[in-house]
Amino acid sequence: MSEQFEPVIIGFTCNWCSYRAADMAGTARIKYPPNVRLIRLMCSGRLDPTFVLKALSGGADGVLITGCHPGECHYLEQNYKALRRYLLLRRTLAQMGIEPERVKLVWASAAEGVRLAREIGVFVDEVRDLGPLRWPTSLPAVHAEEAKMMEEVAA
Amino acid sequence: MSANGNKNEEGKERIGVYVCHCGSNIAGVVDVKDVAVWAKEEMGDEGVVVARDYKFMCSSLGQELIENDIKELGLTRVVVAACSPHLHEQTFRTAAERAGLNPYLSELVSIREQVSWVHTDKVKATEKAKAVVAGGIERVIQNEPLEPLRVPIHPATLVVGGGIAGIQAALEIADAGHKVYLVEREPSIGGHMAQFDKTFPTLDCAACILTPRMVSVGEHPNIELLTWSEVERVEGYVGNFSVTVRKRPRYVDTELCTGCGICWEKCPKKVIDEVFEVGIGYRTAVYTPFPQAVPKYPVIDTETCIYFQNGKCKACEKLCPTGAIKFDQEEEIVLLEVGNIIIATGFDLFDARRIPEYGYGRLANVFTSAEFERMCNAAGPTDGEVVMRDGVSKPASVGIVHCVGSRDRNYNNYCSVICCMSSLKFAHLVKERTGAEVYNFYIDMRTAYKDYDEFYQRVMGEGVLFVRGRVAEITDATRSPGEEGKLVIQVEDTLAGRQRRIPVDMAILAVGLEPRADAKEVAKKFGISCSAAGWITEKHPKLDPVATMTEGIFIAGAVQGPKDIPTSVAQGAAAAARVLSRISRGEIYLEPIRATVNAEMCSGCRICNNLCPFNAIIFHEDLMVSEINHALCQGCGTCVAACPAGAISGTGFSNEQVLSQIEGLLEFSFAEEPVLMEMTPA
Amino acid sequence: MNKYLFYPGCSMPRSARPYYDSLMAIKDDIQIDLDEIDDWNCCGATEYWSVHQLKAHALVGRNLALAQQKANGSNTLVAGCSACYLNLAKTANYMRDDPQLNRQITEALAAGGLSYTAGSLEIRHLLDIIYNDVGLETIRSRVVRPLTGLRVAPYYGCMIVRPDPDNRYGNPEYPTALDKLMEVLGATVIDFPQKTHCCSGHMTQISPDVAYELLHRLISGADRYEADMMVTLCPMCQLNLDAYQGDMNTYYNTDYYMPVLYFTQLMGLAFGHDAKELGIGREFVDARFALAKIGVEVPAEDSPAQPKPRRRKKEQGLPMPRMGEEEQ
Amino acid sequence: MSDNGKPKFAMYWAASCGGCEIAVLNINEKILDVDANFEVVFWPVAMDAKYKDVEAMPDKSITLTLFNGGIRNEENEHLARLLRQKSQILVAFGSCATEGCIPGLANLSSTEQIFAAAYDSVSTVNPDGVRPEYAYDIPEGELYIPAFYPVLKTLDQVVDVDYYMPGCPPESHQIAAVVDLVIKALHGEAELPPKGATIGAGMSTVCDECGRKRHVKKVKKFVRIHEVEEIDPELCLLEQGILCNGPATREGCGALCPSAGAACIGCYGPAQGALDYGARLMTALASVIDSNDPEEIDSILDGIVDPVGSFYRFSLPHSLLRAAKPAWTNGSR
Repeated sequence: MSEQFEPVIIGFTCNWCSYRAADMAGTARIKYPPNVRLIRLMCSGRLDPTFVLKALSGGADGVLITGCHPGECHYLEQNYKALRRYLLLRRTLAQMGIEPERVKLVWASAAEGVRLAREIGVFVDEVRDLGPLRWPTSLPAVHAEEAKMMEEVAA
Repeated sequence: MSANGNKNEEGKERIGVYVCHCGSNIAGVVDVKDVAVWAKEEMGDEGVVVARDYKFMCSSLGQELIENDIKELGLTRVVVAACSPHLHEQTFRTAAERAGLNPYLSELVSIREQVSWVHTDKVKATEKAKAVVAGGIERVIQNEPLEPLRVPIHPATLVVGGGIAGIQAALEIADAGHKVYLVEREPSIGGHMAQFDKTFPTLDCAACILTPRMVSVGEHPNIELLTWSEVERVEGYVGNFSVTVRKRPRYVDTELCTGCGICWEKCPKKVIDEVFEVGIGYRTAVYTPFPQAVPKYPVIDTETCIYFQNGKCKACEKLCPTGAIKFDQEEEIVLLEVGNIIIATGFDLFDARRIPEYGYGRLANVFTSAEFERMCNAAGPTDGEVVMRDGVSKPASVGIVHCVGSRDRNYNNYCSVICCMSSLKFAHLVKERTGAEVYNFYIDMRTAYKDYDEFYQRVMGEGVLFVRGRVAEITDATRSPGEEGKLVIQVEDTLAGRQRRIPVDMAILAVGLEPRADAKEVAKKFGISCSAAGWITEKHPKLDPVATMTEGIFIAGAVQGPKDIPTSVAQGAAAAARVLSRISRGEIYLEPIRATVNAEMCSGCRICNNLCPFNAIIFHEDLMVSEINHALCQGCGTCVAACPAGAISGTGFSNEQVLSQIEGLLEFSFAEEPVLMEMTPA
Repeated sequence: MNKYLFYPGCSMPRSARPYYDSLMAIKDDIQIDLDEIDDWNCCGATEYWSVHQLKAHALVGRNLALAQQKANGSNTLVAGCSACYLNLAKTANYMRDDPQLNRQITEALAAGGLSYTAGSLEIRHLLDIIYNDVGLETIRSRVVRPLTGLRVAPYYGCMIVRPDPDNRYGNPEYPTALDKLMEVLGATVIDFPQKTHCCSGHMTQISPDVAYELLHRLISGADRYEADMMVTLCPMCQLNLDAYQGDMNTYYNTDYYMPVLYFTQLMGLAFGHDAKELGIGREFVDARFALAKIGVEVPAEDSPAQPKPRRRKKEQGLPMPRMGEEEQ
Repeated sequence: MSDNGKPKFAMYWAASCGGCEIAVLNINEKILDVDANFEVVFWPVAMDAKYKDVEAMPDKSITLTLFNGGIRNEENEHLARLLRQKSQILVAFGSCATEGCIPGLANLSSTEQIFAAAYDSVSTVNPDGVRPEYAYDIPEGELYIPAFYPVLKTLDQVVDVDYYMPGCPPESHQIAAVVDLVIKALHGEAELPPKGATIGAGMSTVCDECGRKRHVKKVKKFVRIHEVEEIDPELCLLEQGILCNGPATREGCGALCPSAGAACIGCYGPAQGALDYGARLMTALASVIDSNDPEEIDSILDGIVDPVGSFYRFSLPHSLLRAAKPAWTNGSR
């Protein structure tokens, strides 16, 4: 690619901490790269690995999972469930040939707008360094491409 | 076309998209017109029938715009691209509802906090805004019409903790004519305030203002007092909690006891009172913590009672004129049904032994603020005399050390709020009662709030000396004849810019406030959260300080953080007001964001059973399926995400909604040429 | 048998001989194997650092290199002298944490055909391994002659507890390791207020009157609590307190009589070793009377006047706050 | 072609092991009903037939086609498209056709790795290291053999599928039931389920049919079945730390494996409506790990030695990611 690669990142936020942190970053006009697109969940405990796989297979280059700091979960302890799933998911991704670093878990309290913005910046750079993922299933081309190629070889 | 749920020809939803300029807040960075045009043209296939941009969507005109479209174009879904849902979600839901559309069929996506305010590149920002809107559109298609949950409220209330905050809350509710159960761990209510002599800044006598309140609690027809008792278990949910209380045996029949006091006058067993007299006074084995105790009935401390220890004595039983002593009394388990709970369990004091260099516990004449409070109290161990540990000699010089265990990274980082003022109070009392020379060693003086700083001025006027600096050490290791037999306070005077050694007869450590030792267990018991330190977390630090994340459970006083008396009282009243409003409404509405088990699909694997901190998930052994109690469910969705059979669905944040939103957000993923895979056959 | 690398430092074989002898006497009782590193050199003491930081580091670096060479299966280097301990630890940690310094020293060592892998050694003081590795239980089990009735002032000095990031001796502001050790030996331990104050270090050489002031604080403090003796864990502390006590008395016109022994010597006594073997009797301020008090006979020639015993008065009045149960 | 008026039946195997055919024959005397009610027009395993015969059939002339096996090469896809064209009801029959099954695990490897395993590994006697060419020059001209696809696909990834019938293989009693249903439907005595439905299986998961005692789940360690000294015959295997896919696997088999003391490995695929089978297992198993400490959680997870193998053994090609990077990029990236 001629100009620098701009990764597309899906971010999952907790309604009570990280989403509010994002709001705070906004209110404070703290700038961060536009590569991250946030989705609001009620809690990081709602995070289903399916969502992450959906994002990655759908064209995202990275996924950011955010939740309340350990011990500060709005729902007492659900962020730990997110942590457990995250740790297992990374292992599976690695086996699928996807750098586990493309999925990152970050704790951010409602007060940590600045920190969240910084973490987003860091993660965008990290994913940029990893390069595009562009999982083939996300390419509208994929089936057509296959078919076309098959015809070619058949001909 | 009717206003509700009419889909268009191909059975697609009819969606309206509304892009807000927010003056220049959004329009300044995002090309809102372009976004609106794009939504109409590109998202038509998804069902977008109208897309508009407007200066201020939240304005009444903006809302009308939406309402009219819903009515005239028969919209079945609405997406507003503006500010954060936390700001205006309700606004647009209400607008939708006014137009006859189920409020939950509208979706507010943030292109201000998450786009225009945080990005500068207009092209990229506009592109992201489109992605965000696309996400909203895909999501809203999956939204379902929802109804808020209605929960009836049981009119009785449980107040936990009989300190000033709990007392205030109990009285407010009881006076309003509703039943209150007040549970207190100690034999009497009154809390820390009952230990004090004077209260800052007015110096009115604590007992004089507290006792009447305690008495009216004791006599109130609507208040059932359970002292010497602890909450064992809490079940149920907002509106109808069932609470199990363990009532420890007093070994005194409260029906017969008149509180005459003969038993404790005659009890031969004197022991150090570690609780009310904080270790510098004595009580008997059968005792009430203090004369004005409410209830007036004593308790027998089995640990020290001679009879309980070696089967002899029974002096109290023999001498009790009403035969109220009952050695065979057993503990009671009381079950309470309440609609709301107020937790006012207060604080513990920092243990000064943890800072050995201050010598508390080693050096006789180092006292804690609590000890000094008792010493000053006319009913205390020294009858209000300020004396040294020998119990007779008066100090000629006293050093008061601030911030002991507070604002100290080795112990607690926070400020304990009350210590500056109580230290000033101590300084005044010492002056008043001994005329001794008084030093205050402080980091910063914190005398906010009404008449506090005036009090500071007054105490300075009384000739109390102030040294700005953290005390390094309190020692009896003297270096000069002048220091002989005294305690030397080693401190860096940061105003004079030098080390000082100040000999005093007596040192008072203004110890900080800490969460109750068992705060975390209590939080767990009630299903609420607390900070790492152990202070209970309020629902919102500014806008909802007396509510907790758990519906129907409120907090008041120092259980939420260090507080002085006025603030605790205010919170007690505030919590009571919140409870009363619920009781008078008779029922409350809860956000319908809840999880539901599809019994047909549930295999009863019990994976989810352990995942709910609110115990909302019940397992039916007979049917081998799990079920979720909607009133208990807080809607976090953890079980939804965890169910291996996909048998649990979560309203408001269903899989379909989230997955579709992901698709929407990714519609703009292909900025540059996709990397094609090589598929050449072998 | 715990194996350790051992750095005696210059004082142990000489001025602090009793420390060394007593340590050798008890090391088998407490099952520690001290493997002295060969051809060790000066630790830089306290002066060299103010002369030239880098050289001082290099000087210590050599000792570290030699210790690593020794490689006796242990990666713990033990010093009995607090100054030695502090200097060794300082360089070891700096080399671990400061790549640049590490490079410079590695160069310097290479010139002498030596090398040290930063972070490979753990530097600990003798008290640390006896208190934390050997443990009070083992020590208690070895005691055959409890020091019952002996009032000792536990004196740590300034160097082993500052800094003490992992609280090896209890609270750095108020260490208790030596206190507990002495209690286990049966001695009565006084609450010595100056337990971590300065012994005056080399002030005795530079400006004696400052030194006397500091020594006076310590000795008068111990005396106020009617300690029979001070017990220490650092040759320099011992030397200052012991050898300069007379001059201090003259300077202040006082008559303090405060013997100063090494904790290893008292351990030896409690373990039943003979006083001479432990180097007792070599101190300037004779420990005999104090020890006689607990029935330990030390053959002696002249006997200076014995300090008169005093009694403490009973506490009355308001009860003292109860102290929490001692941990461990 | 003779036309006795009976509805026509076809069965084809693509990339599969043939177990599905055996399972069909396993319905015993029921097979006679099949014969009685259907005319078998195409079933390579059971009878001789030529592709051109099928090509000759009029479109939609076959009433019911059971298609088993995944789409591994050009020929598989060709037949899939052909049978779709000729059939009224096309059933993805068995795990391979529905989810890719064991052959789908090849989606973890590049074509090169697959060929290496097939032609160069110890299990193969191939002294000259012969590799199949795509095109051969023969006297008659050029000959092609079907092109091998880098990624195995499921039936519904190449053609439109009417019904899915999971299982490796589908249980005979389920097949029998389905056959009954179709026959009834033909006689207008029953309704066929809506298009796209999964037939011959239940709505819930294996645990629903499993007789083992279960409690609140708290997993402190994962072990492989041979690492357990003594397996409690009564207790839920997962609660004994044994990785059992039962909770996430569609019911239909009657919990054969767990009741026999072996962990469920998930051949019946995901429960109704689950998008990604492996994700359901991951989230469920991780959620019940009894620790909040990252290090401890990780050490517990070490007990799951082969996550993809355990979570996607039968469903990799049908998962959201479908194949691992080496397969997609054909080893070149």
